Amino acid sequence: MNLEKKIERLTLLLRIDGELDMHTAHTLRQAIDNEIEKRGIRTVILNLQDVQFVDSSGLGVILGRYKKLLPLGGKLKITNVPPHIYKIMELSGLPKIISFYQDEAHAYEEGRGA
Amino acid sequence: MNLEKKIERLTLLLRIDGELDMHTAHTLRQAIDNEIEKRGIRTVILNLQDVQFVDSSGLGVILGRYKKLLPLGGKLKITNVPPHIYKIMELSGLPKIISFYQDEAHAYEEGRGA
Amino acid sequence: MKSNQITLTFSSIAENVSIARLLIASIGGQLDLSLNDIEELKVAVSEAVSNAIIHGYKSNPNNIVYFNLEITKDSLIIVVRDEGCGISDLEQAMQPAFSTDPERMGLGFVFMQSFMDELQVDSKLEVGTTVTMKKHLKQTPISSH
Amino acid sequence: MKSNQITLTFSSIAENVSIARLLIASIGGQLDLSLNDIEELKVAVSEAVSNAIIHGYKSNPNNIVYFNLEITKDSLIIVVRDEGCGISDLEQAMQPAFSTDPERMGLGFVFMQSFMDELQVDSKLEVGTTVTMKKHLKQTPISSH
Ligand SMILES: Nc1ncnc2c1ncn2[C@@H]1O[C@H](COP(=O)(O)OP(=O)(O)O)[C@@H](O)[C@H]1O
Ligand SMILES: Nc1ncnc2c1ncn2[C@@H]1O[C@H](COP(=O)(O)OP(=O)(O)O)[C@@H](O)[C@H]1O
Repeated sequence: MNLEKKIERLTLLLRIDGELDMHTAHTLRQAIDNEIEKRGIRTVILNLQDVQFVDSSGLGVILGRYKKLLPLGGKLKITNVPPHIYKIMELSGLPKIISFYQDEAHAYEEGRGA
Repeated sequence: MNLEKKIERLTLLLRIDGELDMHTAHTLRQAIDNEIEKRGIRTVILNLQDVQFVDSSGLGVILGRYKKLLPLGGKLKITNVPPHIYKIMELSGLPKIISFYQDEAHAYEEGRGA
Repeated sequence: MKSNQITLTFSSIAENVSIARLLIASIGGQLDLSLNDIEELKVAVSEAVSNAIIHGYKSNPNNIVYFNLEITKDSLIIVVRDEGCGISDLEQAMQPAFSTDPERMGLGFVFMQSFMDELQVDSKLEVGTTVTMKKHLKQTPISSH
Repeated sequence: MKSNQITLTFSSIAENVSIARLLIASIGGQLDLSLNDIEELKVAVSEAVSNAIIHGYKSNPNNIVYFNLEITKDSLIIVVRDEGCGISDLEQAMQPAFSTDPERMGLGFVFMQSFMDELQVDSKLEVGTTVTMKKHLKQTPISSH
């Protein structure tokens, strides 16, 4: 898995490339938690366009970051989900909890006017 | 491995796609020997452009077809060899025995005027 | 025709989960399964192997996970086995959203069940856990190309 | 750090040679080896496994090939083992261009020798053959990504 990071004010954008399983989920969790704790990041946008695989370990880390941000008044947003990854996510109920966006622009936009 | 076959008079062109090992070499041998025996093919051109892997079993079948064609007055020609495949071939000494061509056109051309 | 038997045994480290997936994907390809079927097999295998490492061996890397594939004319049988701690209450463990780890989703068995035609879990405390999953095949076992 | 141990055992059928290659390629990728190194490892493994099936088991598909990988800090050790017919004259067998099969090139051992840093062959008639190959590593054993 490769992570491309972009930070703009209190928003962290992560473009994830590769497989999201128990091994890489661990790396992802650390990357996000670090930014939340050290930089006070409050909005995390995950671009999943180049994710080739996800299992419940990967989904668990995404849900875990959502739960971590919630009491901090933060938000987790997901963009560019490939169809076969979305199917696995649907089975987990994740789309009922977390907000999905077509692309990064839409994810940045939402909540900006508020 | 996938084989794309083209027959033009007594010349058989095979475009090989995939891995050339003991498993697929067997298929390749049968494909070529069939044409030599049933159709009297005398020139075999192997386009290796899309070969991703070769080992000594694969090279052995190529050399074997060369040896089969020789006493019949036939020819085996190889075209479009990717560099990493050529390196393995070089180690086997094959390029000293068999004629290599840049592309199919050059392979067809040579010997036509003779 | 006799069945094709493939066994992968590996150290209980996180990196090896991707190798188990690679193996099942490759077998799925040889069996001419659809991309969607292969994707689902990968998830099921990933869950079972992750469970063996995380739960069975409590992420201790000095253990061995056993991953066995049997391909017959009409089915693909996958067995994932660990010699770890075992499961005390299997019925509870297999319930959707149940997990003994608050950071996890409790969906491993749900995914295995959803993506495979048959799922059987045998477990004994202090002995280990064996997950047996079956996928029915319509095709011939070995592709000719 | 303890070594990573991976063993693949499989039926002696031709299709499985590609699975052994896939496994070594995947390990090579995890070790951050160059594409050229990975290519060479694939050839060496392909030769050893093909020999086990073709020569050791005389292409009888009802046998088992053992393929073992050990990854330590400074080396990758590959063992390919069969419980087949064994080699009567090892020195002769390892000579370039020597083959007991007129259709083959006799280059299997040459390729293994060329592409690996160490090669050792142990064989006993009617017991089987074990090929041990070693590749020295400069990198750390497990990549962090
Ligand atoms: N191989 C195993 N060894 C021991 N316990 C296991 C094993 N597999 C599953 N379990 C137990 O079953 C529970 C449910 O498993 P699962 O549905 O995969 O969810 P999760 O892995 O998210 O916890 C786990 O939390 C664990 O307590
Ligand atoms: N695993 C094996 N079991 C029995 N004999 C073997 C084995 N590996 C190699 N041999 C013998 O050694 C010879 C040389 O092997 P090799 O250099 O790989 O060439 P080739 O496979 O082309 O014959 C073979 O022809 C065979 O007689």
